[in-house]
Amino acid sequence: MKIKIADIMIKAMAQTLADGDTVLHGLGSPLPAIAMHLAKASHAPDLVFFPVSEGLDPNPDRYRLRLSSADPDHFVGAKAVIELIETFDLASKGKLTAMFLGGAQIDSRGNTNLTCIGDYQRPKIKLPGGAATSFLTPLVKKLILWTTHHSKRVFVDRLNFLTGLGYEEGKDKEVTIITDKAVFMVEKGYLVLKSVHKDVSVKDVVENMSFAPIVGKYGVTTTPTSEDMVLIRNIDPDGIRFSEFEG
Amino acid sequence: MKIKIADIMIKAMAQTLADGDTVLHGLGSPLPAIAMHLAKASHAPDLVFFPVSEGLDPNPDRYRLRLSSADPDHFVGAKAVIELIETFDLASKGKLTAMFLGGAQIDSRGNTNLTCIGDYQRPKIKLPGGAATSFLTPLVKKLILWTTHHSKRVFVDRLNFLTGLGYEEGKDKEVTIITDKAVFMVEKGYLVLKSVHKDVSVKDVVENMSFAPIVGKYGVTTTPTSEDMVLIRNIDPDGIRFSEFEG
Amino acid sequence: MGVGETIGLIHDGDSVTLSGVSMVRAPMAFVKEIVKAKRKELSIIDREPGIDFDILIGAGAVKRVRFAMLGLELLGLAPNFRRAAEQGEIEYLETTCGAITNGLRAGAMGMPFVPVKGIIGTDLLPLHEKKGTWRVIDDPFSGEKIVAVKAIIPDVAVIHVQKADKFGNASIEGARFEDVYKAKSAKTLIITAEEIVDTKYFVGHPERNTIPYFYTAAVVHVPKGAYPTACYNYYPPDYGFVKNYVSMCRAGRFDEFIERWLRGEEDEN
Amino acid sequence: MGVGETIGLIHDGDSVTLSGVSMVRAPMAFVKEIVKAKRKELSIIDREPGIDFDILIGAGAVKRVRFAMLGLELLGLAPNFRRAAEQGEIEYLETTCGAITNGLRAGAMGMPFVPVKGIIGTDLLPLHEKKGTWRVIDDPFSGEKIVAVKAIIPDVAVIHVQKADKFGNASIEGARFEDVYKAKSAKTLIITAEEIVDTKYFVGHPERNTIPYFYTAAVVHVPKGAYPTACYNYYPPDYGFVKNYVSMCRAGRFDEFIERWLRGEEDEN
Repeated sequence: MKIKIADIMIKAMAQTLADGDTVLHGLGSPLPAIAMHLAKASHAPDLVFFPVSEGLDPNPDRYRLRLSSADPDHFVGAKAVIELIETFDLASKGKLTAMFLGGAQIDSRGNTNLTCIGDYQRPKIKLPGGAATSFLTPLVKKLILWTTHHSKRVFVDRLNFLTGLGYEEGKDKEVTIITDKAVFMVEKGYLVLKSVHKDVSVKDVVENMSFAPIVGKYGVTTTPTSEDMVLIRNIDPDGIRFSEFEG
Repeated sequence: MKIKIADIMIKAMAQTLADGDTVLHGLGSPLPAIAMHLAKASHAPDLVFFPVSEGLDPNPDRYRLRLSSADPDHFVGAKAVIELIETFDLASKGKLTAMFLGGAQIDSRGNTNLTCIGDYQRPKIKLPGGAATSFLTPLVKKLILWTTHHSKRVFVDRLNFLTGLGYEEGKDKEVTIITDKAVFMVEKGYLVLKSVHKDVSVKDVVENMSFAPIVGKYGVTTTPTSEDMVLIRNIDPDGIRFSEFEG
Repeated sequence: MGVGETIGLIHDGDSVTLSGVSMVRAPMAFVKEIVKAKRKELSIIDREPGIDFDILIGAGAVKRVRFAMLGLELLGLAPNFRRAAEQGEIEYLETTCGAITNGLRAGAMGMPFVPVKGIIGTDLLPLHEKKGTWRVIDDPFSGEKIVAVKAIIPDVAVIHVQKADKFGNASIEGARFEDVYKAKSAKTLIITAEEIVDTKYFVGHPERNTIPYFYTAAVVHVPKGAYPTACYNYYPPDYGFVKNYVSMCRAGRFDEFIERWLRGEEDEN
Repeated sequence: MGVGETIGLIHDGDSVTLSGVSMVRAPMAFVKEIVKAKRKELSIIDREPGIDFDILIGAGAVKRVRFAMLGLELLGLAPNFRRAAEQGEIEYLETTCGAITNGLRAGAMGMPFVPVKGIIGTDLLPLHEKKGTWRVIDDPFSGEKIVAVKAIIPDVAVIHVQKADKFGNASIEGARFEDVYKAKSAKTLIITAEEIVDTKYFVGHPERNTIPYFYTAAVVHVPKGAYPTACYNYYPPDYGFVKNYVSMCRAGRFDEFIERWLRGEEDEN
């Protein structure tokens, strides 16, 4: 079986996490959920895994990805219920270290829009909404944003609505952006290219953004090992991780 | 077995409660605890009984009064844990209808001191403290105060410390004071004698107070029936209800 | 008592919150009753609702919606919500999970508001300041700016649970989301339950009692009451149902869906 | 790990809160270690403590005490607390249950303060305004005056529970009081447990897990760790012990009590 872009993104997501991180993923988050399993199974065994399905540290041996990230099947065998609000309490105390969030629009500082395309009052497209974005983006130390549609439509000069805060001056906050083409970090308020995925050109990365990221020294995004792929496929035998890339 | 003052006070306490009342008792509250059982077993079957031991609606058939009102024996067989703070949340929402509180000093408006005799900073006697008094006295609709030492020392002109609020103008709040001699209510800011206990004279009531209560039409405090006494003795076979009268 | 008999507890114009998130433990049987009874002008409030809110919006029961996210996750945008929002058919107020959960918890705790961190600097803040739901205040101790989130006190909460006794002691198994806070903040609480158990089920196991009886106005036995959303320990979400719903909506066949659904023809078995 | 090995987590001058109320589930074995280790200048904080706080005060470990009620219920006033307060040997700040519980809960919730009803008009208010623990503010929505209670974040919480696993997942059985909030607000959490269970005890019974492992700095197996206070499902309070304590204190024999207690001669068996 071929390693796909989804798998590369999952590996990149997993690499943002360190041992001991306390990490939350929300609804509609198949890639982050797998990435959290991957990190915990490899370099971050003491990662504290908060799924939106509220069963603390789900057991990878019985976890199977579903179309809803809150599917109660993810709760089976849980040793504790962690209500979402409890992870928010941790965030307020500075004890939720990492969060994965999407971005329908992302600007050069890692700010995001998940609210609407066009005007809020009479939008061209009413998006589902930012979920925890406005609340959590100022509170976590590691903010990992992702998009499966690296394009000028996503990487915009100016957001239609500021749902989430990316870079914040003077704050101990690491903002990583993982797309279907590349990995960026926000440094001193600028989007810096960190790596491009295998078989993707820098030209392809840069030309599909409405603003120019900083391109200096960058690498090739780490490709998952065969061991990683065993875990990814065990967690997601049905290939649900690919559905985000459609449409 | 003789009916004692404790039993008369319990009956009077029970009579302040109506069906559907939601009632809390705190630590060191043997008489209120029995009174709540008595009310629920007789005229107030739908009384919601919140004991400081946190087991909702304790079962009278297995409840035996102990020297601590929080004795976990009172929890056995509970169908829900109601953390004390949850009863406080109810109080904040106006849904805790009644509370029993003591008073080391009580003034003519039903204000109480449970904090200190003498100055707060260097007290003559440091009392145990008001517990929930300062918080709850402004919030409950029925405030039932009790003292087992009806005396000039308790009924004072001026409190050394204002721990709890009695009468509050314009508020829908019923303040009842039950002593080892009589029952009072606070009406329009004045202590009004409602009844004296069997074998107690009004003179005895009035002369043992530092201020004059309003004495108009009053009755004799209802004496517990033999049925009441069966319940009281079942709840308290060891006579713990009498210990408050010592010393 | 049948689920239809409790519908009188909800009135046109009420604010209503429902249990669950997304495709998990929404009180769908009750949603059906709301549609049947043609309730109007409801204000519906939830953290991350899905098909429950989308159906209510499509059926014309809703005046106003407040949510942090309203969609169908990998199955797409919520079709009726999206259309109604884009065409100005409903009022909506987007919020953020940390604010709506804390607003409901403030309601449950009897606090008029709570201070919530984060949020400042986002475009949600001026929207809510204008609506009067949030205010930036100074922390009286540190002097720092913080968002005061006003307590959310819905007129009605409908909470679907796994087990309840006839008095309304209710047991949520698995994820609870904000359901306990919703139950305790709402003025009227309706419990729908997969199973009615004897009170003995709770005696000696008080930790099972997530919502004690004195909060509950009505309890109704509704097996499969969350279907097509999931009920932990009872049934999974029916993703096929939701996919079919989205297809029918996209094909302009929402009315047909509703007719069939009200007649029970969309439900499995 | 023995209970004595965790004493290094408490330092002179720390603020400390202990589990339980009155004669129920106080972490007495740990209190003994504090006395043995001669910790000094502690700030001790609890809603309705009893003999635990009285012993610490008598032993000279305490600089400051914050409490809503500190006594021995029907067994009388707390003798050391009373003497120390009356003779100016300690600082004390009386609070009210609704404020201290909400202060601890605010700490657990990560809120800098919470608005608490009641209290206004009592003599506690000016005391706390002076200390900087409470402030009267205007509700930004209604304009009404309300007391903002500053979050209480103890340096250390010591919570005695019935069961815990070696990772620190802990199960409080029966009454919880504020113990869950204490555990979640404190900077360092020490769990002492009657029994160490396998993690399997919680799997499939997540409702048993009242304090999940990631809050816990240390967990120690201490059978009878609450004695002479009670531990639900394990043992009742030993009222005789407390009566004897009071008699010895009244007779000026507290030092003798402490010596015997540290040697284990006051404990039953």
